[in-house]
Amino acid sequence: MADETIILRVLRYRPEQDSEPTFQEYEVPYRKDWVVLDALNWIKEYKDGTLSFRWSCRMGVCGSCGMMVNGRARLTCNTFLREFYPNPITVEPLVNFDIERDLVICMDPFIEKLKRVKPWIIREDVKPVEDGPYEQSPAELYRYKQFSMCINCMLCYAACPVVGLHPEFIGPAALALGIRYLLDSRDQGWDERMEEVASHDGVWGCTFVGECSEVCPKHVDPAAAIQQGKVMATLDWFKRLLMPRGQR
Amino acid sequence: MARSNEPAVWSLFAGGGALTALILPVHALALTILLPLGVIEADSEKLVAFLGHPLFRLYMFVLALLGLFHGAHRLRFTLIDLGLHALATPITWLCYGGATIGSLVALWVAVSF
Amino acid sequence: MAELLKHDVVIVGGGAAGLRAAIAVAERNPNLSVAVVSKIYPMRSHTVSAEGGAAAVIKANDSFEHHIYDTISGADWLADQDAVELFVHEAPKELTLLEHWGCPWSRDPDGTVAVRPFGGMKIERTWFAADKTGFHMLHTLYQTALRYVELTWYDEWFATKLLVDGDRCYGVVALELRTGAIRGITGKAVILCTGGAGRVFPFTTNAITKTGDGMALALRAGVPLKDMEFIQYHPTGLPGTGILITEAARGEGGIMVNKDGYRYLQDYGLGKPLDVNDPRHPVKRTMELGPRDKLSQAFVMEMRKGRTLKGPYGDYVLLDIRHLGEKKINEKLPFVRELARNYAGIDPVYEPIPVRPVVHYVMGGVDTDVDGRTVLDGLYAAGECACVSINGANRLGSNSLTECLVFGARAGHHAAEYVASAPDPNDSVLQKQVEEEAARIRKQFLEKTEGKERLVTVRKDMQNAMEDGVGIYRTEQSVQQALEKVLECRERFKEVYLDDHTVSFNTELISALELECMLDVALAMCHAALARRESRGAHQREDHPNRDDENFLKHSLVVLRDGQPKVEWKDVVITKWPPGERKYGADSGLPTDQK
Amino acid sequence: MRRPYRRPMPKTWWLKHPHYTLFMLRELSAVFVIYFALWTVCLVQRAGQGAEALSRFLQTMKGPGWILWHLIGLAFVLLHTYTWFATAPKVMPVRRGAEKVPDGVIIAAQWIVLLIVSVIFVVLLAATT
Repeated sequence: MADETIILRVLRYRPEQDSEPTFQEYEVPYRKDWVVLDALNWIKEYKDGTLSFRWSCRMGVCGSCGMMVNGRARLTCNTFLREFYPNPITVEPLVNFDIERDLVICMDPFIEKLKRVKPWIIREDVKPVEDGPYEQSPAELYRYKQFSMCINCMLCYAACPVVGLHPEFIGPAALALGIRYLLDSRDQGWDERMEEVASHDGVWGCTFVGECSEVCPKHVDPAAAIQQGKVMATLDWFKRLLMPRGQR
Repeated sequence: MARSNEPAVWSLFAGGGALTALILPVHALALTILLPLGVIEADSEKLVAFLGHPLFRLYMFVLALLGLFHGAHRLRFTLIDLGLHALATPITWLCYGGATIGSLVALWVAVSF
Repeated sequence: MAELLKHDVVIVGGGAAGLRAAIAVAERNPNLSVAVVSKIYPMRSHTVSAEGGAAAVIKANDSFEHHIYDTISGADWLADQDAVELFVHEAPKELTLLEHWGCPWSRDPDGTVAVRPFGGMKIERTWFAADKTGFHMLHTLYQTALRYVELTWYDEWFATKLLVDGDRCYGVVALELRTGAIRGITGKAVILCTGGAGRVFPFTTNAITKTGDGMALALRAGVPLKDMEFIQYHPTGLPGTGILITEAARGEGGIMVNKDGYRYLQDYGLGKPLDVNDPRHPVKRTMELGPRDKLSQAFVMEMRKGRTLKGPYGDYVLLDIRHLGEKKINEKLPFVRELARNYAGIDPVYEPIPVRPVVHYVMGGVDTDVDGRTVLDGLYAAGECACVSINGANRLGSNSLTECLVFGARAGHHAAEYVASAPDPNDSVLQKQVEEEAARIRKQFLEKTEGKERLVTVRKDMQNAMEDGVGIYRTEQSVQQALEKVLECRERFKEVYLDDHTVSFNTELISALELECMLDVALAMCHAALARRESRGAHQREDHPNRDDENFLKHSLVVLRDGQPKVEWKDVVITKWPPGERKYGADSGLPTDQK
Repeated sequence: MRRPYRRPMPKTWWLKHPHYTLFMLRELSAVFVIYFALWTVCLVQRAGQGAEALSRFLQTMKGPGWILWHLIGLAFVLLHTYTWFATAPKVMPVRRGAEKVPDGVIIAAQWIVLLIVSVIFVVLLAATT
């Protein structure tokens, strides 16, 4: 039992010495309650300290350990070895992102996209803090709650072919977040935010492959958010068409 | 970034998608398979009257308009996604242009019956 | 020679405290340039893992007085009462601000913010966003912070040293992970918001990142660490992984039983249990809603009596929430269900959850006043890495998220004022320090050609020494042993040889720098634990089992004098609440007609 | 130093996973939607030329090649219907207060409507001819 092992094929890329990524195989002890991240840590601690990857909370909420496991975008902290044993496991960095090193991807484009949807409450009138919280009924909360659950793990970007084909596409997580704020009863930033959400790079870039929602570990369902965003953008477009400026 | 005018075509796409999802299965089965095979027996004259009924002609036109725009919209994105990103603009013109021409032909057929 | 990266205020850490401080500076003075230096992307910060909620008085049945008393008695009277009073008064404002910024607080049917009870509370006052409160707060703060153009984000930069010129702090030396560049990031004020140090122990709820970096940086700069002997064990972590099962599970009515199905907490001065179907259950400040230190200590006693269950990851007891029913669990505790299913392999709707105490929080930290100021001008600290102190000997659940906001904001505001009058730094002095630090890191790690120690073995030995010697119960002898082992680990650390000698995203180097910090923090913990010869809150000395207000109603301060750690003392601020006996259960002064 | 590596997106990306392939097939259903729409225009146009022209047209359509082609088309149309109905609850979620109406209910409701519409279509066709 203790001697059982499993093979991890890990994509390596060290910018200081490699011209392109190559696979490296590691034999790792197999434990039923180990996740892929445990195996990677075992490699790093005992076999090869040069293997680089991100991780933090190891409980599926910080969103930093997303990788391609056997071709699927997964959080490695809740992907168990037992799902694959005794077959080898292939671990690669998330696709549709540049590789910084080994399993570490470059997050800059994602952060830029996040900013584009203005993920903050926009108010025309700011309520003084002394006047207490806004009221929001449970029903109003549930309108956007699901879309606020995104942990920015970016698995959806790796799953979305549109992100790969058109890097300028704002993408599932950021759009879902933009729509989360559009649906928030406390927000008044509709016009401002719609400029991005309803742009060509926004919801209209989506062809509804739907894979983003399949891989989402938090059931945010960004595909649903984006389709609802299309409906919202369409109603808005007709409203603007029918009503003269300034009277909306 | 500016808002896109995509809603103009997307609403036709969505309308077409909903209409065709609902009606095309029975439409295709009955008219393109069962009718020619004679499973649904039809007298030619009566059939002409049925197909020429203003309501059917209206239906034909709506189906053509929405169906063509639905199809054109999907075709446009599929072609681009298959690697023709560079040709996005001509593809867009071609797809919606085709749908517009098709719809006009349908309108002409419907009106000139 | 690389130019200094110049700003007005440098914030180290991108969790709740750091982001709140950043926003505070930007709001107070939009002309200031603020650097947010974080070793991970801010939304990965450990705030994200906080589950249960954040405390603030908001409901009509509550009062500031109650919150203050709960906090002070929970702290076993070691909290500074002026700080607690101020904290309690500012708490509602801060949580309201979060609400204005979009935090999806759970709501009552009338649209007001909902609250739930937590351990050690007389009245329920914990605001929550289901059981992902920390996650929602962190993302709300991060997203809100993104709108401020005054902020410059140094994401994935690891601060290795404070820049000090004369008697003032002027920034940090930081290593950019992706390039390996070591640069000086300067400002006239530095706010440390680097979080706790749970990773000093082997079994913790804490993320890998919680390695006490800010505490170590301050200690090395001559700033004292306060009350480092107080380590909070959370009573309900999953065996093996240490993943946290929130106190909210008990707040909603979950019960704890031993191997006989017996609610053992009744044997430990925590009151008498009510039937779970009794409408008055759960009773506040009683049984499962006692404070964390008492519950964790009760576990050890049960274990010694042989009444716990045995598992592959040690002894455990059971947290049972089955009687809440699937609907309530899904609505109020969805994350608990998700975590139990994923990592314990059980569905809490149908089976009780195996749990055991797990290192969760460091009550101690960088010694600050209520404005986050340290003894070093220009250096501030807030959040878990600081010790104001409001947590004393035992922090109450759901006070820490609020603490991050209240004191993050205060530190930010004060720093914004301070930089206006502080003298400019001498750039060449700072530049020299940056070069020295860069050279040290290169020499000690990257250019080293031999060494016989592996990082992981030193770290594990340190962690096990701390668990064995400075755990829930300690003695002079056990702490002394831990101290010797930690000192030995510090020696062995010099012999560590890394596999990775490259510069681009060298995570092994970061692990080494983190271990270096942890060794310093562990040392401080041992010294403080040795010096406090009494039992109070989370510090239980079996050789000194009673609280000793005469000699130890004081904060311990560990400070480096000539490189050697020394323990000094500082009086606790007592204003209106004279030290009394901590009472939980029926005699806790609880109204009997609770709803 | 930094030297980020960009991995190219293969042209055959849609063969990499069954979900992507299914997506491509779904999109290709559009070809048949277009086809059936145009076919219907032709049908009406023939009907406009009189009963005989219509009969000839239908006679041609009886050929096994045509029937097979239409059967394939029908399969794609059904794929379109299936996927379209499945996505409706995502695009237009229905809420009753804080509760979301389960996806299954919305999907089932659409199939019931389809059934009713289909029956009406066939009855009208059969009854008037």
